[in-house]
Amino acid sequence: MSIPLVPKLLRAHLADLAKEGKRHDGRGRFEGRKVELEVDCLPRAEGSARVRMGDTIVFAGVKFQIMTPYPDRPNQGGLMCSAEVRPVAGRGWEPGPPSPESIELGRVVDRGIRESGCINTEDLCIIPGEKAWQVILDLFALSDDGNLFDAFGLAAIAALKNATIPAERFEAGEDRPLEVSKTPIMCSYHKVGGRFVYDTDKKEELGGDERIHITLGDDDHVHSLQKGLKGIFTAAEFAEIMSEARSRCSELRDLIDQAVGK
Amino acid sequence: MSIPLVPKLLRAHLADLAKEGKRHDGRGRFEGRKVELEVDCLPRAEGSARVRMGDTIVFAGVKFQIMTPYPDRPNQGGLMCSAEVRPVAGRGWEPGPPSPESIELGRVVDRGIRESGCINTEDLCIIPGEKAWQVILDLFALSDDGNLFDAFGLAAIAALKNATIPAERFEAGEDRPLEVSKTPIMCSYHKVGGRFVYDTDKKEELGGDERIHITLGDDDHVHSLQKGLKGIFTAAEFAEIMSEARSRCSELRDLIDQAVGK
Amino acid sequence: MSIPLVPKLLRAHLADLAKEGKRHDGRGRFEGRKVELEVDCLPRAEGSARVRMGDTIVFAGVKFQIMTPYPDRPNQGGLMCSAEVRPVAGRGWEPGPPSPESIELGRVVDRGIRESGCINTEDLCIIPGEKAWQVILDLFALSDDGNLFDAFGLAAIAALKNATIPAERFEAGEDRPLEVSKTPIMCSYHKVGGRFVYDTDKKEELGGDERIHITLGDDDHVHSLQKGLKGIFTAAEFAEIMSEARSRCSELRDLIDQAVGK
Amino acid sequence: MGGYGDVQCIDENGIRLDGRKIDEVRPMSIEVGVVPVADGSARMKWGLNDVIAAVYGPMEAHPRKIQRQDRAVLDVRYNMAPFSTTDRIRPGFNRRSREISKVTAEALESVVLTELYPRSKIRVEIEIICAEAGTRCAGITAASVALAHAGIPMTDLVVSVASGKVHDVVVCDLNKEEDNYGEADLPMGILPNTGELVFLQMDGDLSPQQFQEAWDYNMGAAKVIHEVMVEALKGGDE
Amino acid sequence: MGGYGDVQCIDENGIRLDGRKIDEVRPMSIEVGVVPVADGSARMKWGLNDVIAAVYGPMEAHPRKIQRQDRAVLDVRYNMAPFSTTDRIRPGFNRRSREISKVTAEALESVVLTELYPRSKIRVEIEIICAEAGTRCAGITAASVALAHAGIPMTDLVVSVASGKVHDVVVCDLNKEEDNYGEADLPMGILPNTGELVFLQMDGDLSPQQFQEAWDYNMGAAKVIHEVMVEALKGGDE
Amino acid sequence: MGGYGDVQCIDENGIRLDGRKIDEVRPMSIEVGVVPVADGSARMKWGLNDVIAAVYGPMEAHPRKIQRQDRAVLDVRYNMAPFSTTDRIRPGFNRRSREISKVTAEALESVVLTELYPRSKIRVEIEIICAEAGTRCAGITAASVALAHAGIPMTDLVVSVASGKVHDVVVCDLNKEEDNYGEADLPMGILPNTGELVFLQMDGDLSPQQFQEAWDYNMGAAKVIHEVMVEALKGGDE
Repeated sequence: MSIPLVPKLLRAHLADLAKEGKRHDGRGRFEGRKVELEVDCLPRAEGSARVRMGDTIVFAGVKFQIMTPYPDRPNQGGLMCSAEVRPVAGRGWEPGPPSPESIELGRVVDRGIRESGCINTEDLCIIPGEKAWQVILDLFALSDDGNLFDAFGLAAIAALKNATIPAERFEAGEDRPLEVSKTPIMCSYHKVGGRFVYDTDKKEELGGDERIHITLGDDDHVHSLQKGLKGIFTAAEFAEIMSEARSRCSELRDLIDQAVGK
Repeated sequence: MSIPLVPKLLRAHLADLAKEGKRHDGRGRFEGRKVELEVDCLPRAEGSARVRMGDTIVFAGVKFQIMTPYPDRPNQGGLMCSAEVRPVAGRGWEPGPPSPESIELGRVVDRGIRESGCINTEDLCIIPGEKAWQVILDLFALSDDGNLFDAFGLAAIAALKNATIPAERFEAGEDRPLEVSKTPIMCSYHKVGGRFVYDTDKKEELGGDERIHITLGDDDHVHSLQKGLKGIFTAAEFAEIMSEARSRCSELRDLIDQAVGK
Repeated sequence: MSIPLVPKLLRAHLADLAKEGKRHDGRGRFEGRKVELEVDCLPRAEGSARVRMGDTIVFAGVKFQIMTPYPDRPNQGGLMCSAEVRPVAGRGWEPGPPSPESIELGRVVDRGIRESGCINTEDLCIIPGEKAWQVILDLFALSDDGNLFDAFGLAAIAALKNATIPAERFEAGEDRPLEVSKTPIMCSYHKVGGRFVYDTDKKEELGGDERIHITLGDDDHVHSLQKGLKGIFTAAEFAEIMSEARSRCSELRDLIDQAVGK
Repeated sequence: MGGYGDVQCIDENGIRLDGRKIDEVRPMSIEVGVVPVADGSARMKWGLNDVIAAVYGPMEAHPRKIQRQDRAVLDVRYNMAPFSTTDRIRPGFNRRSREISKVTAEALESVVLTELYPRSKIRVEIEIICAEAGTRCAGITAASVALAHAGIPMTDLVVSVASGKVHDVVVCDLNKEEDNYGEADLPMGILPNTGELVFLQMDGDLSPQQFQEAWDYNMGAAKVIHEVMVEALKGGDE
Repeated sequence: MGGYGDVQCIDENGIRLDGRKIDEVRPMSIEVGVVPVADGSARMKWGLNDVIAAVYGPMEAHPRKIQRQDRAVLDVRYNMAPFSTTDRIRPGFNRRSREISKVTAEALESVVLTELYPRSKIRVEIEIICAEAGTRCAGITAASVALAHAGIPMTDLVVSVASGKVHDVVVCDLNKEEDNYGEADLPMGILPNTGELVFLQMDGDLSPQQFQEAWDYNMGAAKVIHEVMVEALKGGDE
Repeated sequence: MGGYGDVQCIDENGIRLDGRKIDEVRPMSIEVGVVPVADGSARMKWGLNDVIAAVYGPMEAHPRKIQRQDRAVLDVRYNMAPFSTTDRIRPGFNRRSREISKVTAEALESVVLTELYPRSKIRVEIEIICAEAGTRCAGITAASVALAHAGIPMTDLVVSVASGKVHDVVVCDLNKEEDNYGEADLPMGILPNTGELVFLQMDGDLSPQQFQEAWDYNMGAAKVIHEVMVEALKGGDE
């Protein structure tokens, strides 16, 4: 069951295409699939987004809870990011406790958001030492046709930028928008047929080697990196995709701003 | 292991008997097995009952704990009903986390008791907003020869009616009987050989199709229904067993009253 | 995988040796392997020890936490002993939830320490009813070549005797040594080739029958016993190893005193 | 009327808080093909409920101990997304989800021609993206559309709907307020072509007469819902 | 005498709180056949202890990795029912139960002729319905009767009993108060025909002399208990 | 400089709290053969880090579903001992450990000639006995030495080290205070013979220039660490 033979043929096929500088669906090496981004699409969430990249579809939902600040940070609220890939998302996702793959996915997306400092946790304090907001960001994959990382990353920051703190429901003042001061964006590159390509679909994931996830913030600052899967890469290869990531992140940042109306 | 061939033969045998209007142990379609009911049989429990129906034997035990009332219901205590079917009860019950079968069993019995309103949770308040009684009803199967649902249902209400609130041990006033204002009774019907029969034993369960559990309260009010297992039934079939349930529940209610001395 | 055939041959071989009064590594029946004991070897622990017996190597580390005393014992702190045998320790130790073997190991070592009364829990009280020290003793197996029980027992008491209460870090007064008033010692005997031998290595464990663990305190008082594995023994056999344990425990107690500098 | 404070769920003209008549179902729509990588899928919006069902298979059933020699097994999971309710739900299966998954599987197994696929497994994934009241009914209904969309042979679709009782009045297809303040809930799974049942639960308090009324409302509603299901499958994306 | 407050467990005439002499066991009874669907079963009442043991098998051992080529394995579970103690016990295995299950299995494997049933499994289920003190001993004793009742060949029965020390006095078969206020507990599993041992635990504090006294009390008590076991098997329900 | 209170991590002469220069690694030593029952092992002390790696295998991979027809799988576990940190760590795997185990396995699989051992498994156990900062790097480094010590063929060793940023200054090989008060961390896994990479993570905030500085420090440090590794393997206990 778990020893797919197809990948061998698939790998060979993708390698042949790569020699001619092609991808199996006709895209250029650094060309992404069409991106659809919709916000405010989940009525019970305080902030939400839906991202579609090709046949990959994900949702992000933001909820708020009241927490007691940690004793050593009495003026700070919290941010929690949870990513679940349930079996609905594809044939290969099994039920059961979180797989290493989904743990990595959640943690990499979480770091990109958290390390950018886009949420100022002091801004979430209600009563110092007593009450603060905890922002909970839940990522949900509906259809996985590859590159869940970038889809989650995009949905995450869009949902946060769409979020309203439900202060009235908790009798803690007036509702107000959650302040999100930066726009971290993740771009992922996967080595397929010997060279890195951007925004792989499922076939390319199955027939590829290592992948690298880059999260860039405003002014091209690096906030998070992650190399996943077996594979060796050179400094020159990395420099090339880092340079590509800079321009692509910038495009996607514009898309976000447009969608959230800013 | 898990693909029993016997049931096919067993199904055929039970179907043949059904054609002649018979059951494998000679009982009539709506005739129950002999019921033994004993209360106050577990010295460490605050209320207890033992039910035997044929070779099916179960215990119910009631314990009390002090709880803090939920903020939105400061005047109410709680009722918790837990059913465990451990491997002692039969060859087919495996150790490990609760199976879907035992979860359903526990929840259906719980709903029958809870929805009847037989326990007034406001009656369990000790100090509003601070302390209240939590009633914990534990159901325990010792020997499963079929129809654990009804045996559990009967033991549950009998144990509750037998229970004493151990206020002295918790320094919360004087011991007093738990007030139980109604007597919900469950009757279960299982389709065997093409028609519903009452109180199936293990053989009939193995060779049968869907089952329907009906919990009736005083004045024939319906408190809980559950259809379990694969199978299709008609409105007419349901009407017939509902009518049977009304008279049988009434008989069993008398048995309870007798056993708890009311 | 799990039905080793080697043990049969191994058992026969060990039995042949036993007939001649020999052990496979040339030791005498009640001769232990060379013992190395080092304390204060884990910089982040408040007390620590490393024990090597042949190729069996274990660590013990002591940490302290602040706890709220139990309502019925307002003047007492607590002692918790946890033993984990992780897969690092040998080919046969699998990852996953604790096996019955490792649960038994932890509990037997724990009882030896606890029942000797070497830690006076009243001595751990900081503010009656409010704050007390909880001593946490973690046992860690690095290399298992047999007789983890005795290695753990030795490391445990040595680490406790090496421990300093980190009161300053918790703003609870001045740092002071943990008082350990007794020196319980465990000696384990394993039936190999039909007679009990002391301090078995892995081969003897694989080819042996039941084992008996004896923990003795000062003045030969018995604090803990445990018979493990399948096997029958006589009162005379027990009397012989109990007598051996008395002298061996005494030797090891001297070793401890030497190592902790007392 | 029940003593549930000031909430008045039905006015003197028999009109409910959301403007519906007593025997009327909430507005609904169904779309198929919403999970492109699945073999079949459907999204049902029903009041504020937003429910997605995806079907994978038939595929090899493993581990082998779940295989059946003479038929396929349905591996059904009902799950509420963390953001589907006012108070966030912690991820992970719970007893309620497991029970609903079980009775849903049994309802669907009653109509799927499982004997056509011995030893295999059909996965049915039901995800509640937004919850109002009646999510289990919406899930069963969406799942039977998704099975049809996946081309799995069935004897009939299953239409599921719950009527209940609010302030001692029986009403069709409870909404959230009616569910919160109500006194009984009767979800049923109905075969629209024969009126037979494959799913039945109930909790609360219903007199024999009230029970019959709720039953009849469900039977009537099933016809309306069935039309929406058929329409969605006609206009499918395939 | 020990400093445990005002509780005086033994009076000046050597009579204990429950009226027993120092070397006397609590009243007990054993009944077989109490779990009708099991292959063998026994219920032992011993003081307030109420313990049931049921045996299933020999049966095929699965998963296969637990199989032994040359013998049967004993799959033993010791469990305390939630209502068996003053404070309710939360269901689910715990470390204490697992350890008792392990040593119980090893004690029973020492007498069962497991080599007669290669590759198979014998399940032994021990359920504590009501607990006083000495439940593990009652469990082992009841289990060995249940195995005999199931017709499983054994070299001998196992009789288990615990003596201990209370206020520095060694007494036979501790009851609940003696267990709570006592300073040592020595449970043993004895083969009545040879006086050999298959089970031994101890915790607390016993001088060498006290240890020998407790040992001897257990040996004496084993004879008394053995008679009750034999009687139960004679008068069995079969 | 950053606003992290009074802690001044680097003085005016570019000397760090522990006396190191900006581009200098902490003192380190490696010893092989520290787990006598393993097929290969190494202990690396690096600052206060004390890390042990043990290798078992190649051995049969089971359960069979983890087997690969054409290569061995690396089964890597990274774990912090309960007493390895100032605040005790509760035993049991957690999400952080699982992620580190995954990326460590993937780094090592990039150099081990796994295709020489189809269908088999190589276990790599990394235990953090004492933690300062950079335990994942020490773990990867020690594991590659342990694999070599076990005689597992590899294309190269893997050297892992993390540089980062403290108070807006980029420094090599962060120690504990620098990690606590720092603003970025860039761990890398480098093949010393080619300068290629098999492991890369980063979190925090680095401008493009700072990123390049940290990268270069890691490359430089890798050479120093590599010598210690080679030395340990030469002077091994075999």
